[in-house]
Amino acid sequence: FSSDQTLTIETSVPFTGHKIEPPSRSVDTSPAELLSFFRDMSLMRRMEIAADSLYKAKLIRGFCHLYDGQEAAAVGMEAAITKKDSIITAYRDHCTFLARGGTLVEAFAELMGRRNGCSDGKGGSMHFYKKDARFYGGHGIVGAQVPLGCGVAFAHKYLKEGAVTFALYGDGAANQGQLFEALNISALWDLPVILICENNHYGMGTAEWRAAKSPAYYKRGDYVPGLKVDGMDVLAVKQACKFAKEHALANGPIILEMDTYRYHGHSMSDPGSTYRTRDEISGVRQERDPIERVRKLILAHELATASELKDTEKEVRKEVDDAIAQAKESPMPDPSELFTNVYVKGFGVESFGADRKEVKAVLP
Amino acid sequence: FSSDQTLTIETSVPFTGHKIEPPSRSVDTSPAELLSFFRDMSLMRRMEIAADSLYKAKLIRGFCHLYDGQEAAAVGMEAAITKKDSIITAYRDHCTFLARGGTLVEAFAELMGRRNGCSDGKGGSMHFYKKDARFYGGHGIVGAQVPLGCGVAFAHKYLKEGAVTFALYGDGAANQGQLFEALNISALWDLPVILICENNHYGMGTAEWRAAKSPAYYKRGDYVPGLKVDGMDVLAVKQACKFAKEHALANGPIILEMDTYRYHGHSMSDPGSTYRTRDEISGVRQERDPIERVRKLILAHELATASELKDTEKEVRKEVDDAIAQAKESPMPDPSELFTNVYVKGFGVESFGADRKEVKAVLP
Amino acid sequence: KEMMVREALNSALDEEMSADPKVFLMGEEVGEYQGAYKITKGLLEKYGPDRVLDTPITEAGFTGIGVGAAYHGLRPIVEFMTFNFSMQAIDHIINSAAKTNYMSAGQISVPIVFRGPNGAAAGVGAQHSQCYAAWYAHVPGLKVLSPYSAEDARGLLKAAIRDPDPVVFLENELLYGESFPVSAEVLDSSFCLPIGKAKIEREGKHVTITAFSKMVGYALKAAEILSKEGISAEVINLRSIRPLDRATINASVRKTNRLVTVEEGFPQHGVGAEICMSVVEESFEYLDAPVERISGADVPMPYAANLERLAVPQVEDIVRAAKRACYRSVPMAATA
Amino acid sequence: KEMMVREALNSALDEEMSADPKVFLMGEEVGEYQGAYKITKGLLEKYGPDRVLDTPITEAGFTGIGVGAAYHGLRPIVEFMTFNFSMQAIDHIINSAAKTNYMSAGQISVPIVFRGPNGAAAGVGAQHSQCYAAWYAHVPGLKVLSPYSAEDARGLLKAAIRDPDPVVFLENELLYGESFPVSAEVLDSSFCLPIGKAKIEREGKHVTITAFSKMVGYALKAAEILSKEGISAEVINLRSIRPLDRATINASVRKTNRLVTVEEGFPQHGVGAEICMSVVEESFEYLDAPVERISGADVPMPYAANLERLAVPQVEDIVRAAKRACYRSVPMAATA
Ligand SMILES: Cc1ncc(C[n+]2csc(CCOP(=O)(O)OP(=O)(O)O)c2C)c(N)n1
Ligand SMILES: Cc1ncc(C[n+]2csc(CCOP(=O)(O)OP(=O)(O)O)c2C)c(N)n1
Ligand SMILES: [Mg+2]
Ligand SMILES: [Mg+2]
Repeated sequence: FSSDQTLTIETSVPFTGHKIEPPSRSVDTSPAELLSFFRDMSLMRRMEIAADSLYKAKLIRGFCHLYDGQEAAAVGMEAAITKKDSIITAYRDHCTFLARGGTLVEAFAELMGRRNGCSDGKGGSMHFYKKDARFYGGHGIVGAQVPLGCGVAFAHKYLKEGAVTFALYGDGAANQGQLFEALNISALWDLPVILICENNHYGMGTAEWRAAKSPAYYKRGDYVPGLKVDGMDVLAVKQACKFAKEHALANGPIILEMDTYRYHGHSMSDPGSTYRTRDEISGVRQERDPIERVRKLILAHELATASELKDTEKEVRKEVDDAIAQAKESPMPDPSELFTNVYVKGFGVESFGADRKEVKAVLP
Repeated sequence: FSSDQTLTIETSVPFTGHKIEPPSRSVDTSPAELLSFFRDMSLMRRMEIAADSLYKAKLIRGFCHLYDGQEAAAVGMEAAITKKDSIITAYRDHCTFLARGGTLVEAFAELMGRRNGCSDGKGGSMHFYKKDARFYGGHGIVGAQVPLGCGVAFAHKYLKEGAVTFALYGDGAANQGQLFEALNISALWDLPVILICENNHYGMGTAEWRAAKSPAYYKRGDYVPGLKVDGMDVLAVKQACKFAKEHALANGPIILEMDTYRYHGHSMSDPGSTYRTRDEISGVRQERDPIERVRKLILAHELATASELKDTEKEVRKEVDDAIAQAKESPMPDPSELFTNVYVKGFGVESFGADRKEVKAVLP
Repeated sequence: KEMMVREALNSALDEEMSADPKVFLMGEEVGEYQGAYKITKGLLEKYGPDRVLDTPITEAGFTGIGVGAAYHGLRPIVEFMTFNFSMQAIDHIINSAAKTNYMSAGQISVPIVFRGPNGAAAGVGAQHSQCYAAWYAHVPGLKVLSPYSAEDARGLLKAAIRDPDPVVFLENELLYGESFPVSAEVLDSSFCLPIGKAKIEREGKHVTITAFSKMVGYALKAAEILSKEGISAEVINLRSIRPLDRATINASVRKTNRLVTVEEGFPQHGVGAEICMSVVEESFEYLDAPVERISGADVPMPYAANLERLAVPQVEDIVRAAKRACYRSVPMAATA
Repeated sequence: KEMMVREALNSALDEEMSADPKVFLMGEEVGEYQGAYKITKGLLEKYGPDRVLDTPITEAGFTGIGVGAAYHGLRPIVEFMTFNFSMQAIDHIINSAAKTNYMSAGQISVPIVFRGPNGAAAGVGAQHSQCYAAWYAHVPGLKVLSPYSAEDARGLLKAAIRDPDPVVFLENELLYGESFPVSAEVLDSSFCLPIGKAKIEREGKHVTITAFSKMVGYALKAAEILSKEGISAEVINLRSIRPLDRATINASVRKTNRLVTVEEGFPQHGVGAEICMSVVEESFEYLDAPVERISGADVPMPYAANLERLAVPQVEDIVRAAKRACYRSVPMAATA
């Protein structure tokens, strides 16, 4: 086969539309794309598993929210858009950073608070950014990234860039009032923004139905159209994001609800097993895993052999291990970094450390 | 006729329901009730006109938001409920206070910042309360009274009082995120709360459609039922509030949108004529005025003569004038009141005035 | 030539919008209504609805949108109808605006101005009278400016709009209608004031009085009265609450050896406390008398006119405190 | 007997809920999940879902509901998963809770407790590490408590729940797992501490050190080190930030003539500044040295472990400052 031949594949389940005609279930892809999906998602999966180990080894501190299980959302979205489009998400941000072109070393170094981290070690797990690829974080306050994303979309429109913004949030965040405020304004102003609710069915330990009277998140825009998408099917995600981008450029906001699942607990302190059954988790792993779905497609279409895919997984593993080794080599930030980036323009005023008579600095 | 004979009257327009079967247009009333509606609304109207004059005479300071035009909402709601039920509203609160049994003297004295005011002169126009009639204000922050009202409803339910809370807000407030947050929680917890959107079609100088992508406020609860009501028809308001109370006790929250109109500007600094036409205002006055509607009903059913109604209006005028005279007699609060009510329990600590070495007080 | 503060603000907005197409204005009633206090008058007509945006009454939503637009390089000016309503959006001011440049190690800067009337107006009651100077200036990452005169208003607002960092710009409703003399330099469209620098409004020898916003006028009146009694007061208009101009304050106190701080906000953890601490830290040995603090009373703002007057500093409070600092006061009054 | 702070808080909640049926608890994950930090463990099981309510992640909504419930006479305890998220609801804490008793001239009181971990934890970055003590204690109408030990935690939380006014109760995540000795009296269900009173944790003669929350432990460690060098430090655990126990602080400074203030929050308009001002106002003539302020660095909280350590006070900072106050320090280090 030729790697760029067109393959047309049906999505697992049909899209469900709210105030909009859903796109077709037939998605165009190619062998190359499917293989890259497999590789990218495997890399993400491996990165998150490695982060888990590093956390347990106390090399990562504080909060650490892992994305394994949800990889199809980040990868499918990226496949539908360009680096002119912007993305903003919450604290579960490692894989989005990778999808936008960030490196493993930058990711691990940030997680370990090292100088080579994507935020020079100053941001931490929840605060990854990649400005050159228009990735605006990495935001720690539940729901707050949604108005911010609408604001980025405002700027795209103001500057006539023909680009859209994807603002991602969880099922727990979906009840936040500022989301409804931002949506109303975005609808009034026709902002090219796509709200993506990554519905992994739990906000920390709270099942969706305990937090939302109406957990049909794709309908929660009320007067704003929405689409329900199988978020474990990377092709469905790609199709939906493409559709949504076109819609948003022409008509303003739209909501995509991605039905997905996080395998890990909410963060490292949550075993993730008190509020859901082990059967539920293993059921999803067996029946809906986004990587396994692509593996099956690749094998079914004979685009690679099982052992070639295993090789890919081995490569990915090594890549991650190498990146960790490299990140570990990165030094801690210089102590003087305490006082940099407080302001872009510090006017030469003094700033103070804990004991101001011992530690102070003139802000540049 | 007997003053308590039952009269059945059709509402001006049918109710429109959202996710609920609307109540009947036939409203039961009585001659006594209609006459009291006429009197109560006339009194309110007169009070507000007088407040306008007092403001212009500089006897009232700061913000002053008048309710004339919207009287049917306060009066119709009161007719449907009891003093066991609670009410909370925004800053346009004078008439609600009156409807709950507050006196004109308390109202005017508060407006003038006098000791006999309903808040001892300390609250001002926006902060009227009547705890014994479960009137919880008088709130100055747009939209914030809605969660507060849901909280009062929570307490009703917690205490098993079988009472409901009416939380009133404007069309401008209807876009506030905290309203959607509170509604979701109220729906999850089946709180006996009725959200009343008094849609007077403008939030300050902003027409509803400029502030809301969907100005169908009775539908804005999405998954919560709603009812659109002619808020200029006191009988429709009464019918809707009765219906809503029953619904809320049995099933939790419901939204009523009252289509109404404010004759005055937003507050005293707003002439109220730059963002709407004089024709629009006079059209409403001629065709939909809530007092005139009742006057016509009374005359049509020959429950009183035109001149009897004129007499009522004269009485009301005198009542208002007398109350103003009395309120003017009320002294300013004692300076020591500066330091009272900061806390219920002040622990005998010192509190300070502007020059703490000159003015301080021990908090009781 | 005289200029009203309202006009000074309006002209600053106008000039900076005309100078930089990335500057835009958003807020409640800023457009068609011309601003609740008419600060934005004429701007919609001049710059059109793409650059002057009326928002719904949803502060969290529109402030978040403003901050997001700044992330992508625009220069939003967000008007709060009053700063009391900024509490609805304060998470975006603190967590989304103030901290992002730091968290991203300089990748995402946030050139935005949050402006509107702050503090006590007249007769508007407890919920509409709070001063947010101390709160916002507590937070690194923000710059906090508070103008007094027309010169301040023009120079500081233009500086704020041009600044690459988030600036909280605290105006005062009661000053909007006040006129001040302005020089030709101030009227020039290139005029700009430095952020972080206080202004000595009146030089003096015996006591330093610090103030900001409306209280500068009161401090100047107090200085006038004091001068008649032979006390020469130096009045410092802080202009910038963060960065605080510690150098100017300390230099003045080293000269006068006495300090009275004046603010309309609540006292505890207020601007006066910080100024006192700054002077104790740097010039303790120069202080000849306890620092005197004049502030808003430690109570929510009452409505009644007589109580309201008691709740905010009056000129005579400043005079009395200055005399105390100079050991010229009558004995302390008895406790109430 | 020893008790963990977590247990102290849990038992205080338990006892007050059992004593007063009007007390109920609400917040994110307080019920089925047993609390994000397990402070509310077992309470859902014991008191049922009518009195222990899991809320959606909508702070403005549920805080408003809590305050409204207090208007009608209930005694809500609102947990913020951390106080950083209280900014989403801060308008309700300030405008709906703190000011209502005053605005209504005493008609509507607001007996509510807002509680949760405040300030810096470990490695959680800029958005999750802010200390809100100075902000909340700025505002009249609120009471603000901050416990250090298990005794504090029990006694102050019980006092807060019984209090008829809105109380902001600032815990510290890093103390939850710490154990403290407790007396039989402290374990008694009638135990309660007075609001507005500081505790002298350690008596001393040469220098007063004020601190609250986690910093009390650091101050005690510093005092231990200082004692080896012949400096006798008096350590005051503030317990109540508002009302601030000016009397205890001033009495101590009048004895030691020297003061070091310690806090983890940002310095400007912080707790240290207010304490300095209070002492300058009341005991200026007793001060033999400039007040020394130890505080969080004036920067957003960085993630990297080495920078984070630099951003919050360490024991050695307190020791150094105390020595400076006692004129026993090495010369000042050069400016970075
Ligand atoms: C405003 C706010 N409240 C609470 C938190 C604490 N918190 C962090 S993540 C989270 C759960 C969010 O769940 P969801 O939106 O479903 O996203 P997911 O973690 O499932 O990706 C909570 C409660 C927060 N960070 N911000
Ligand atoms: C949070 C907040 N933002 C802004 C304001 C200023 N403000 C007071 S009333 C008002 C308009 C409200 O309109 P609406 O809700 O329609 O009520 P109406 O005045 O028509 O009764 C505005 C913007 C406020 N008080 N609170
Ligand atoms: Mg989730
Ligand atoms: Mg309206």
